Amino acid sequence: MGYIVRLNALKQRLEVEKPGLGLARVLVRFEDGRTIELDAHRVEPNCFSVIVGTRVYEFDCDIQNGDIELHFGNEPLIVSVLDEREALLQQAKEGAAAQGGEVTVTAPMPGKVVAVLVAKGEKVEKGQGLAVIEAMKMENELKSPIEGVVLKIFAQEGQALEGKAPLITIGQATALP
Amino acid sequence: MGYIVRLNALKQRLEVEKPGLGLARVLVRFEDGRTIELDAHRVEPNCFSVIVGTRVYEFDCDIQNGDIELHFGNEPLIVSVLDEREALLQQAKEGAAAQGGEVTVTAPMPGKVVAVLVAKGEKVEKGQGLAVIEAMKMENELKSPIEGVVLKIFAQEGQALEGKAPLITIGQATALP
Amino acid sequence: MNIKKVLIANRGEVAARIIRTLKEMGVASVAVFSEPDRHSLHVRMADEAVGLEGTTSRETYLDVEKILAAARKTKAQAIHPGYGFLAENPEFAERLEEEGIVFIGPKPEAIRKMGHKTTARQLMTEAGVPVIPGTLEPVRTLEEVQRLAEKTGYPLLIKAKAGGGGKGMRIAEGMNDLASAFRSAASEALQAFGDGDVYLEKLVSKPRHIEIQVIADTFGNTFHLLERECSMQRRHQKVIEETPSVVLDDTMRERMGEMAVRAAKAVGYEGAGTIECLVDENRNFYFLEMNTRLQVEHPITEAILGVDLVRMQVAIARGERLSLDQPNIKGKGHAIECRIYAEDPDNGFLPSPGLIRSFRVPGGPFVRLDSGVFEGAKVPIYYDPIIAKLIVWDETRPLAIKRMVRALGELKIRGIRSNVSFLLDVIQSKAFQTGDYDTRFLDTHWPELKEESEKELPPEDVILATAATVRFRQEQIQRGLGQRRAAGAQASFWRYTPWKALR
Amino acid sequence: MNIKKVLIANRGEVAARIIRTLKEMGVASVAVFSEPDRHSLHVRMADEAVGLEGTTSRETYLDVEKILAAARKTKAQAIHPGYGFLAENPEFAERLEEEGIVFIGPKPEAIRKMGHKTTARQLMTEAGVPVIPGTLEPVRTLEEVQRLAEKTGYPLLIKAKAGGGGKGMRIAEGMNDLASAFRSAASEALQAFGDGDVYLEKLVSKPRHIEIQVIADTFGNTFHLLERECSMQRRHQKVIEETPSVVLDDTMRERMGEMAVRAAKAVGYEGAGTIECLVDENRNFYFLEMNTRLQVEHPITEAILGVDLVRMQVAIARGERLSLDQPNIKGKGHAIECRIYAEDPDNGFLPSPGLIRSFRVPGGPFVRLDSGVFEGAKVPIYYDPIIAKLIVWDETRPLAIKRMVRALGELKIRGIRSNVSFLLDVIQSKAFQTGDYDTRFLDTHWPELKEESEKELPPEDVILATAATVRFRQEQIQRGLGQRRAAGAQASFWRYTPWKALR
Repeated sequence: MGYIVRLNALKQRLEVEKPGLGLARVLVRFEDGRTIELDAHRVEPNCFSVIVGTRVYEFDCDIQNGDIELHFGNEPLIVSVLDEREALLQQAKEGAAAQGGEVTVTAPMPGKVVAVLVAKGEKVEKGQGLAVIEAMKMENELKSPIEGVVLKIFAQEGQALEGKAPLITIGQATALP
Repeated sequence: MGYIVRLNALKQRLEVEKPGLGLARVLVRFEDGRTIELDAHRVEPNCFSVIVGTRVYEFDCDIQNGDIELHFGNEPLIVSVLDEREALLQQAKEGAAAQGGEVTVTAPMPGKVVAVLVAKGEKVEKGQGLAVIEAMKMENELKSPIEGVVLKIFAQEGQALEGKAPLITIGQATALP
Repeated sequence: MNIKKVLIANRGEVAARIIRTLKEMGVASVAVFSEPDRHSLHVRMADEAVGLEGTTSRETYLDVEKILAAARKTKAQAIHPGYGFLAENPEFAERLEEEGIVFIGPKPEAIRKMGHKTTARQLMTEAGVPVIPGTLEPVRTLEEVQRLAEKTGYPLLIKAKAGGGGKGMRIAEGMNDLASAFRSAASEALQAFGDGDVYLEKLVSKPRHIEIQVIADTFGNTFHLLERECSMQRRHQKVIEETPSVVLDDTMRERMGEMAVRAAKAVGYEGAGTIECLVDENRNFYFLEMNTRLQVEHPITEAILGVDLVRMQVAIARGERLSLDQPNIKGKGHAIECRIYAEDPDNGFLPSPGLIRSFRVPGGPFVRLDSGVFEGAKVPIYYDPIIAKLIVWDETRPLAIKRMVRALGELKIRGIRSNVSFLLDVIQSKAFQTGDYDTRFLDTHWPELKEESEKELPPEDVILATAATVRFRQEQIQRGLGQRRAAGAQASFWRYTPWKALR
Repeated sequence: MNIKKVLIANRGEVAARIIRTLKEMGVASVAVFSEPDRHSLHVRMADEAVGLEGTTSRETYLDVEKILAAARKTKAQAIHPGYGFLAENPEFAERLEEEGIVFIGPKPEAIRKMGHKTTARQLMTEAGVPVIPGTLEPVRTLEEVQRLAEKTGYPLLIKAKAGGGGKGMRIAEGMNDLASAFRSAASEALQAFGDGDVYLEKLVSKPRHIEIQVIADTFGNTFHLLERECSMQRRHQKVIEETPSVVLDDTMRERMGEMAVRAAKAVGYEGAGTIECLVDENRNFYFLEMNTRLQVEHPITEAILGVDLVRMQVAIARGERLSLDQPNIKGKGHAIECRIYAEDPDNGFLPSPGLIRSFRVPGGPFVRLDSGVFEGAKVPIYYDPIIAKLIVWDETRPLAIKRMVRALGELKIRGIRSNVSFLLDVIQSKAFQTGDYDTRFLDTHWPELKEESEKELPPEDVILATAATVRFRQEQIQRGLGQRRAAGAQASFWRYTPWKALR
């Protein structure tokens, strides 16, 4: 199988093959023809023990919307792994978003909405406070990542939130109805 | 729901009801009309925390062919829980087995068959060695629980076994073809 | 009194900690729990448990009447308050006295005197205990603050009379920011503790936070159990504690210990308590406040002395006499504690509640994990983010540091974020290694520490190849599952684990 | 020599134990593993790992050439053998010398001398170390056995020259069972060790097994690190160990320690080793054998002395000098170890390999778990049933016993059977509580102990009601799953846990 894999600025096209060396062995071929062989065993439901040569690595992993979050030790590494079709779709989507100039601020953690600091249609500066979320006795102000206008408000004061819940969409004034 | 519940010599018919006191609360009614209320939360995939009154109990549980194995602390408790239909079936089966007088000796643990000590058709005494199983550097001789004749031999020397795998069936000579 | 049943008016790791000792003493334990805490470890570990209707701390663990009702219902003879919540609430201790329930802690009067920061400062001054120059009375108006600030001198600290944990505390560097510092300290204090009173204190230069554990029985025998160095703090929250402190020699240790005993005696203290001190760069020490309860970091004292402080607390509450000999109380080796918080160090230390999908406890010699969670536990959004404490001991400080690095490496917490990687950065920093740090170190140096931190990561090729392999394997399994499902096979509910399919 | 990489020629808990210390010392670790052990903890924890083709011990962990190849491939400078497998194989130690790889243990000559039981008995006799009356030469024919048995007197013990762990050992109560005891001892020895030689020993009455830890550097400095009481055995397998021993006073401790140092010096011992002794009811002690390696029960010595024996082993192998002072080696408090076996005490102690479905590690003060497994691990059928060791320390023996009971109660192992409930019975027995037990206690008293054991179980009503509730809940869920499946919803592979559905 071929995948487009991205880690930070690094982007590579990889082929994963099963050369029949045993259940857990795979051969990964990079764009430039290099290959590495992995002995990758799932040792816990979300944890892989990987041996490359004689080196032992252990990765915990979690898949979230096409991104694979690998934890090495206590360091999280976010890797995007897409197949060709998904990579094309993603490209198209990013292009559209860039044109629209819309950003939706999401809850960085589960918590409670203490205050919504802006109103629909209001102009906001980059870095201006949009809402205050509370969890574990800590209040956190969410700031606008761009200059623009409040297009949508999802959050309500007093509301309990899941992590990554959408709160407020900021965009260009032209997008207002 | 009604269940026939058995723990060692104890046998009771129980009704489990959900009186709408919350997701985890159930009311259990015994044959004699007594009831107890359980606050039973699944706190891990195979583990229930049960509060009765103010007393806290924790049970690990595993379901194996209608038997529920509850572990309280490090004590295993085997409880058979059947619904009416299953209880009837079970009764019928036990009756048949008692008539036939057949017993199948199973592997008490995963391991390897080191030796089969009897041949098909051979007469065996109660307590006579039937086969030797090895696991973790320990050899264990399996003995015949009844007097009878070897009807079937499932085990082969050198064979690797799962726990509870059938090894040898002992029965009455009349059952031989 | 022979206490046979104790209710723990707390939750999380400290409740579990207390239950463990009660079990060893043959004393029955009663847990109380809020609605989101029904699945929590302390409830599972206790002999009995009583639900407290409600969700927030105020509705549950802070509700004196609900806790009292639980104690009466279970006929608990004593209550251990742990730390936080009602642990330093004199009215609660008083109510217990009225109800004939033993409060495992000091008498209400001692809590009241030490809890009232300005009263405490006065009492300590009278007892000859050095305090930081500042006001002895609460100040309430801006004019008063401005007048007194001139006398104390800048930089100065504005601190809430009640409470602690960095809440209601602001620094004023000079006249210009005095007004705003006063206002925000007072309003934060009012919100957090229901009491907006603040007082002024001279800001100590390069301050180290060093505290002395004291213990006193009901016969007036009062001892100190050496010091704990707690200067590694982030926003006034302790992060790593160790004992002994690198800046104390035996003479100073003895002087501070004597001072602590004097301070405890000045309020007729009973039980376990802690005298928190500031030590300046010239090694002058000042009484800061007394925590009239078990301290989060008590295990490092246990580790170097070989004692069980909770057992001592219960023994004192039972009216037993302490048989200690102060000159023979000598620590052995070095102990370090790291506080494990559910927070995201890569994202501004935002709280990180949620489901703990995977939890691995470190093992091996002289490693202790006191945890309030387990694999599959849900960390609720309503309470403190501390989920565990990791404590190591070794023969020397450098060895203990290496052991802590190893143990932190073994500790695995997944599903939520934790501060483990942050702790690894801090403990491997030059400042920690040399012991040259004060309470402001982390707040000023953390960004550069983070920059410097060199985590050993696998080669990028391995990371990319593993990520692709994980996806590849997932697709293989899903294809397999799909086929089986299509074929009408039904996975057994009880036996099914996704990962079994792979083996 | 500055050792920077060590290969561990072992598996399971001891390999994990060694890797932990290597990590703390900044030394890279190399694991080796048989095919069924690819998922094992020691492989996951190591920096590097090399697979050994094959399954059985003989094909893998006992195969000198495969281990050597792994060491060469990874350029390991030293090999730690752990215990068992190649740990006491002088040919292996010799091969390493030839290859220029450091063997972390004594010189081959010392292993050989102590490994050959009759040679050892002779050497010890010459060194003035008391040995049990018996033959100094191996006996090979029944006639010889019969002749020598008359001289030694009954009851007597027939023991394999090689090996240990109760293999190749039989008791002859009198002339009548001498022949069969000889034959089965010899044939078992031949099978287990490839060497059928046995010797005779007088059977000591009410024997206690007490051993002395010794440690020696390469400069001839030899010390003893006090005793371990290991009399609680089942079929010659140690079950619970503790230190100090209740039967030793300081004088006898010193005498046994001196004897142990003399014994070690007699073979030019280097590294950590153990002198095993029998102590009879009149407190006479006899040299039994020397284990020329790290002992399973070494953590209890670490607990009362505050040392890391593996660290000392590596330091000695590096050529460092021990800086100890024998009179100052004093233990503090009391330590107990329980060996956790994968076996079923309710079913004749049958081995119980398989999948560990649930694994909970005890926490709190002075509790240590050295484990070779984890939740989700599969215990293979091919190797020793020891899966973990639980060690506790406390100020006194009665307190340590209570702590062990609490810790065993917290330890949860599900999926396979373990001996935890057996250990709880033994440690709570009157014999253990009073300390009045010898090596035969368990074999003769276990059935009655088991009868007497009163486990606190919930009321039967609660058990029955819980079982019915579990089934009721399962049916509710399956109905729910069925409906969702019918509706075409597909559970996410990654997020799905059966139990989430219930919350």
